[in-house]
Amino acid sequence: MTGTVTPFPAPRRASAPQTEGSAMSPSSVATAVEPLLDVRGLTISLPDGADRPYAVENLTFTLNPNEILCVVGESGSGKSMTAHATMGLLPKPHVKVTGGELLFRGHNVFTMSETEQRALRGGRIAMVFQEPMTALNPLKKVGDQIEESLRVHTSLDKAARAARVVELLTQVGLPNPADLSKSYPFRLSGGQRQRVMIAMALACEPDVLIADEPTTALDVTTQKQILELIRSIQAERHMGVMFITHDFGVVAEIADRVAVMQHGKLVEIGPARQVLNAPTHPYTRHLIASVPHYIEHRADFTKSGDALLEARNVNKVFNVGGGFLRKGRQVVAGDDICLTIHPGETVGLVGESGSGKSTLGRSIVGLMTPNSGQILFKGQNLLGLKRREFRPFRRDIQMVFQDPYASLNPRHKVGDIISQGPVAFGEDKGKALTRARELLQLVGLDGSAADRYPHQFSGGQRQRISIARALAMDPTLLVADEPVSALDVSVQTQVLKLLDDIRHRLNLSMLFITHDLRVAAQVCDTIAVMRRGKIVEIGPSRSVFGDPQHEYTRTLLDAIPGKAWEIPAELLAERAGHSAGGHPS
Amino acid sequence: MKTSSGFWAAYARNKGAVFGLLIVAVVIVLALFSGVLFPESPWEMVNAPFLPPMSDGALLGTDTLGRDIAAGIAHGARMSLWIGLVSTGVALLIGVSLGALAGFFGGVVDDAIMRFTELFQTIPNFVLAVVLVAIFTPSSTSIVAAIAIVSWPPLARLARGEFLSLRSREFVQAAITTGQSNLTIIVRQILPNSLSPIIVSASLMVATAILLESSLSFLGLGDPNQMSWGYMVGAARTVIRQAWWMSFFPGLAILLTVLSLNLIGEGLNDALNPKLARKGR
Amino acid sequence: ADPARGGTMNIIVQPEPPMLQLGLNQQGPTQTVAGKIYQGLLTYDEKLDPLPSLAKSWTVSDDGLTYTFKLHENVKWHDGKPFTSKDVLFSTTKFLPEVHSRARANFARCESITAPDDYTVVFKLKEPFPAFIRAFEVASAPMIPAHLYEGTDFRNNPANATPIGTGPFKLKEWVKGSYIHLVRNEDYYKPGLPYLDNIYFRVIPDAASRALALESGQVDQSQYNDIEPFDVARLKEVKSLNFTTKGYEFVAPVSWLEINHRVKPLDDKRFRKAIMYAIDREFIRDKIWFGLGNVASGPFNSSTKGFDSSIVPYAKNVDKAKALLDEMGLKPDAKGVRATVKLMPMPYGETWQRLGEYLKQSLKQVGIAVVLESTDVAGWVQRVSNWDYEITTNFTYQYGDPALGVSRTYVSDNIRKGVMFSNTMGYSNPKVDELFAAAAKENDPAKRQAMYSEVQKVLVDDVPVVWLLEMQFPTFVSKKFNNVITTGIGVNESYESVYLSKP
Amino acid sequence: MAGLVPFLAGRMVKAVVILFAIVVLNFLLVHAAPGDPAMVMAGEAGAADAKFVEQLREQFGLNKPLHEQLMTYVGTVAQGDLGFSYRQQRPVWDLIADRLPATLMLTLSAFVVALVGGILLGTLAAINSGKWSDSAITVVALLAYATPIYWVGLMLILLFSVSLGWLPAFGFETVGAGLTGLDRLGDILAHLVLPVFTLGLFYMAVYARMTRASILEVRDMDFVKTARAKGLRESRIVFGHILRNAILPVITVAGVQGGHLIGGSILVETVFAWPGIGRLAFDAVLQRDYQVLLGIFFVSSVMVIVFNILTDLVYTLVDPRIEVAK
Ligand SMILES: Nc1ncnc2c1ncn2[C@@H]1O[C@H](COP(=O)(O)OP(=O)(O)OP(=O)(O)O)[C@@H](O)[C@H]1O
Ligand SMILES: Nc1ncnc2c1ncn2[C@@H]1O[C@H](COP(=O)(O)OP(=O)(O)OP(=O)(O)O)[C@@H](O)[C@H]1O
Ligand SMILES: [Mg+2]
Ligand SMILES: [Mg+2]
Ligand code: NI
Repeated sequence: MTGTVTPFPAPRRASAPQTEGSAMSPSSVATAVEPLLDVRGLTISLPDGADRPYAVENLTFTLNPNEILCVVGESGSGKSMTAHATMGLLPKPHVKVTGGELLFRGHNVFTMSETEQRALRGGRIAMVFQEPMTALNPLKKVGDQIEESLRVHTSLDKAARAARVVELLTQVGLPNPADLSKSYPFRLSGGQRQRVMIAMALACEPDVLIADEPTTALDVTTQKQILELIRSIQAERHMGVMFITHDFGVVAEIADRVAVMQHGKLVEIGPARQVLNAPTHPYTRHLIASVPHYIEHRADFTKSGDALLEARNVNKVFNVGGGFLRKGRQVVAGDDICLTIHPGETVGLVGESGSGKSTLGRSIVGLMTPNSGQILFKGQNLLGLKRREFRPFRRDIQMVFQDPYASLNPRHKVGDIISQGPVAFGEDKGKALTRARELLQLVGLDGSAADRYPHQFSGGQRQRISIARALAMDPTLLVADEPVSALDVSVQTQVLKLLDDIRHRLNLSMLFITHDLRVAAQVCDTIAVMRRGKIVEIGPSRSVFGDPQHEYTRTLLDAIPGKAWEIPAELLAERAGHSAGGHPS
Repeated sequence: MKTSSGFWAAYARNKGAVFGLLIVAVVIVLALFSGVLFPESPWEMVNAPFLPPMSDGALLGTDTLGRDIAAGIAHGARMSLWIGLVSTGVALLIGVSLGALAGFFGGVVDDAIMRFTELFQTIPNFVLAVVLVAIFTPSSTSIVAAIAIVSWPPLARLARGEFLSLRSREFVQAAITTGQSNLTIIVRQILPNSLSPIIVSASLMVATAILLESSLSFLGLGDPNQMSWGYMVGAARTVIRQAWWMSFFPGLAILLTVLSLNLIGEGLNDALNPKLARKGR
Repeated sequence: ADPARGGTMNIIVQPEPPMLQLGLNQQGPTQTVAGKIYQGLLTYDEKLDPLPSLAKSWTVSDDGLTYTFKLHENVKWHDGKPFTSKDVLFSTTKFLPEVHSRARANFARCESITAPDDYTVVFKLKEPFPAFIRAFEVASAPMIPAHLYEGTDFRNNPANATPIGTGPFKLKEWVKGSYIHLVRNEDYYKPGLPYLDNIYFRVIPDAASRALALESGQVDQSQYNDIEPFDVARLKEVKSLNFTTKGYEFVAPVSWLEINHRVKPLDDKRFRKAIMYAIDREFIRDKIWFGLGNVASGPFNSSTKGFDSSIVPYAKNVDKAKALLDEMGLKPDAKGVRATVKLMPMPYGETWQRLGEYLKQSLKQVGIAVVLESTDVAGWVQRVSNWDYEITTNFTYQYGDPALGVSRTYVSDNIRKGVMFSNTMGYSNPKVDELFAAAAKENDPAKRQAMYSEVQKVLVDDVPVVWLLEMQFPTFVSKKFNNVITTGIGVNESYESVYLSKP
Repeated sequence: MAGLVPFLAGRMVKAVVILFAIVVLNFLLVHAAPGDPAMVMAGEAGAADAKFVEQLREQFGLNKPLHEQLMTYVGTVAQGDLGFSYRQQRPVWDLIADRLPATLMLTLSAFVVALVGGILLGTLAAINSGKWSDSAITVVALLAYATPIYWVGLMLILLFSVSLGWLPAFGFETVGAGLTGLDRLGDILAHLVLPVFTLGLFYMAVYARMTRASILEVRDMDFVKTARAKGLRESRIVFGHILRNAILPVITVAGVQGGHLIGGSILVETVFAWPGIGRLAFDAVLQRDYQVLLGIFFVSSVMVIVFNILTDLVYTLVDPRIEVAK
């Protein structure tokens, strides 16, 4: 519809000053270079009963050719809604664009006919979604799904389309593209699926690529590859990329310009260097201050006394997919694992998805039985204990779970949730409730929270409740399985602080499981790196991060996005002053 | 969890469900006050046989023996509701207990229970119901038992599914790590959370049970001492050409009640499952 | 119109007969179908006097002991073999005594059965038994081909599946669950007969469906209980159909409330009388059977030999009933209940169910509470025959003669546990036993009548069962067909002379 | 499908185990009832003496101890023989085989009609969700779902056979019409219309509602968003992406119900005098014809199992994620 693709041959970095200037005065852009997308006063209204009237309010920004615009902001700030509005994908009929215009190369998309919009969609503007696992039709071969795009937007014949599919798959770096195009999505890993999504988006050589948190669901190493892929393709084709993320590391890695959103409003936009290093808006400053810092400078832990917990040669193998008359596949989740935790020590267990971190954690709290090995708690082997025999140890070993939404029974009051454990051990109900209120205060909530239900709390508050529940048992060892992965960065920081604080106060030992090395660096005395069920490296944090011995550890560290960027020192200072629960909004 | 006012708001958004609730309320009132509205036994031959509706003293007409159809419908409401509710209750008891055990314990227990369930699902259930009632001679007890026996397997599967998925939910694991007993976990932690879909299917099952009872009566396998709608249609179907009203009104009563229960089921589904509630309908 | 050959008749058959070997099975539907295939030596007119069938003539000696039958000489079985006295001997001495309980009892009265020649058979009785002449109808004593059954296991003989008789129609095809197709027997011994080419018996399980099928002309005839009583009035109005209740004189059923005398207070005849007075049998006839039947005055159907027309039937009288109960000392309690009894209606269709519901309401009026029990056929037979019941409804066929079909219900030597249609009430009155026994062997008609009259009076006073109706069955036949119901056997006849009017 | 043979073998073993359990269960259940076939035959014969009943019992093998009867029965069933109905004087298998085609014709036609009609209507309702056509379909489906099946049958007979005279009301074909070839087929089809519609209506309602709900669920899924983002036409999105995914739960339920249609056809067969297995079963119950009843149970259980296996196979065709075997 809008004519041919206009290439902008200028190299990527070279265009930076130009856009930098344009960000200061948007109106001057039009004269210098026509923006691909020009969003003016976009307002999207939400249906009655939603948490706020507008998903996005009076949003104005541009996306130029040959640049990566990163949109950041916490969950619910309206990032996805903006992207969906651009694609004409808002959930009809209750979420509607009620104001503003969106110009694609000068044509208002909102006033176009449905046919024109369709030609734009997937043809000129393409999109990659966050969840690679669900974004592909599970019942169609991936090649066919890519081909479908070509069929709609090009006049290529069948053979040409097939060739193009293979070409695209090759371009996104997938092995065996010809075979792979005949595979169903379920056979591909998350990273591979995301590559397929990108191939699909690139099929018709779009001018604009919108990527909505395309790497959030992936491992760091995979994330690194995908980021590199997007950046190289963008450079090659001089596309305009709108990249949505909440990870400032990613922003530092790839952004040319950054837009910061909060509660549906654009609070700050500007060149990456400026926003990252000299943010002006308080919210941006707050966000950046919350970013977990790569290496925290903490004192080395000195071990004292006997090990509190010792795992010896623990092995665990899962049989997956087996059934009647059938042998399944075997997955090794624990391979000769040895690990010790001393009183007062926090051991971090890091590694990529599926490496067996949770398996080990769950074995320690007795939710899972390893095939062999020993888990000694104060010298007593917990493995092989019957349910009844294990019970006394429940008081000593407690767990904090990953998902603050799933780990609290939605039908019970917070007070009950916290006191149920002690009551099960024979404590008087009234006493347990009193103690629950004290604990709630300890974790920074009001005692009255005990009479409310979990759904009345935010994610961060719920995670505090989870922690209070664990503490109610007066444990000596806390196993925390990704306790902050589901939380926004600013909340994440608060919870981590709380954990750190409590552990010092109560002299708790902790096994801290995470896949985020930056988080691990922040709280752990000792780091154990896991890969495919094996601990490949274990040692004091400082040495593991500063002088990694194992090849895999190095790969992991290398994959952390935005390492080159240092959080401005003034913001780090500001962060130290944050009180738990405080929030500038 | 939703607060109760939120529940009602969500429920009331579905107009059909409100309509259903209204009809069922009428039926319940009819059942409760049948003795007051029609003090005579519904079996009493109070009038000339074959009186069409609106004739003197017989609002909805009389049947082949001169019994009042309106009285029959009022008294029949009691039986139909009773059969529907009790058999659903029994089916719930069997189904949810078995499903809960299977889903919670998994492994061998699950396998054994599910094979047992499969066994019952493999026998065509209406045939089984007919045979059971015939064998144990028709009475309200045998009818309730037969309906319950053929209805529990889907509930068991449903409960098992819920328990299976809830069992690995983190709040259940948290309960395990805080040392709560299996029984507490099943009853206090998992059951309340699995209730929504179970309530929805139970409300639908009441409807199915009423239909099933009427079908058994149609085949002459009803309780001879209890007036029920199913019996009335079954007894009158043979004279449908001479006296349409004899099977029409009780048939309508069944239809409306079953329909309403289905509407209620949908309303509950919308209200208890907020994800669906938001969807356009 | 003159009879002419040709035509197809469609007749309802319900339920589907289990088999068509009439010797082995005498259910109603079996009789109706197999009555066209098999034949007996005699048949009976509406007065129940004998008519020739396979026997062309017969004589009875004056002492009533010797019965001599002459057979038709040119009769052939459907497989072409000739029918002779050998077959009669085989049937009456071997086959039927082995498998047919009624025939067994009848022929057990014979001292000898002989065949002087191929076409003569002589029955010699041990003592006089005037009812014997009524034991030769096709279902009571069907003639079975000796050449197929002699020396075999009768019940498992493969020939049972392909019945071979002498009748005017042969089995062509039986599609189970659907229809039975009979075709004309071209070699029938009466030249030119039968007229019809085909008879289809159609299985239609649902009562409403049967009525519609009759109405729409899909079938031409219904009999017995095929049409529910409430449909009768409507079908009577249908122009294309003839209606009759004739043709059931031989079976002549009387229905009653069967009462278990072993249960208190049912053993008291005042209680049984109270029940008699509590019910309105006219209402039962008019509103439940829709006018089909007559109020039964006593144990004998009015078409059965020996019936005494002077007996006055009981009439509804609630006061008398209450008085009788008072006399027994059964006083009403707070709810007005004097006694509670269990009633198990006969599981033979809805009408009986309605009757049960009516009785429950009627007896309530005099203070007898009734709990209805329901069963299926199997359970009912088991419970009644094992005396495990209080009150049930029942009816029996009288087979034309009190000695064949009436006395069995009341005589005390027929109190036999586990046997259906025996004296399951446990009623025992030596006087009744004596009168029935003497009458059965009395050759003098006048003396016999006197004894039967007396026994009727005794029984009516004792009320061993509460008689309800002399039942009538409606027969609907399409007006296109003639000569259909001609004898006391009615629809079970051979239909050799039924013919189709030319349109 | 290289894994097909081991898959089928596995399913067979499982089926045999279940069938064995069913045979035993049914046998015990049926024998728990009061009365036996000899009694019924005696009752229906209108007269019976003890010898008659004894003879029948002996002939039926009813005089043996129960466990012996069970052993004998299981033994014969294992040999593929469903026993002999003394009541009807024919092998049970013959009786069932006579009726099976009529029932299969009825139930399978009803099944196909219900499935195709239901999916179409459900799809129509879902893509028009919120509009009047959606409401109309939903209301009709609900009504069909809530109306007793025999009532529908009677009303249809009243309307189409009695009042309008368009279609025959009873039976499988016009008896004695001597039709052959295409005429006979047409005749049977005419007889088939009303019962198939009656039986199919209920299930059609079930599938329509399921399809609608399933589509509404699926259409909010991520991959549908992907398809939209590709700029596909709405029709292609519905048929190429949504429907295929939405149909999976319908297939599951349909597979279960398909096997159970035999049971559901009892009522329809009664109303329409359809000479099928459902009616045979009901008669057999009343007559305590154990052998026939057990045979029918057996056959219908086999049907259910076959349907389940078929469903699984269809499922693997539609859903590549499910692998028949490793
Ligand atoms: N389908 C919907 N119906 C109603 N409200 C919605 C819907 N989807 C999102 N919202 C609301 O719109 C607002 C913006 O949501 P949006 O998905 O754009 O956030 P986001 O910035 O992408 O967050 P995240 O980082 O969690 O993806 C939120 O308040 C959210 O609750
Ligand atoms: N209950 C189970 N049954 C079968 N396989 C399992 C089970 N639990 C875990 N696994 C498998 O064991 C391996 C290790 O799983 P685990 O949950 O310990 O990984 P993880 O390191 O915690 O990963 P993540 O970061 O994704 O949580 C994975 O391949 C997983 O699929
Ligand atoms: Mg988002
Ligand atoms: Mg994990
Ligand atoms: Ni803050």
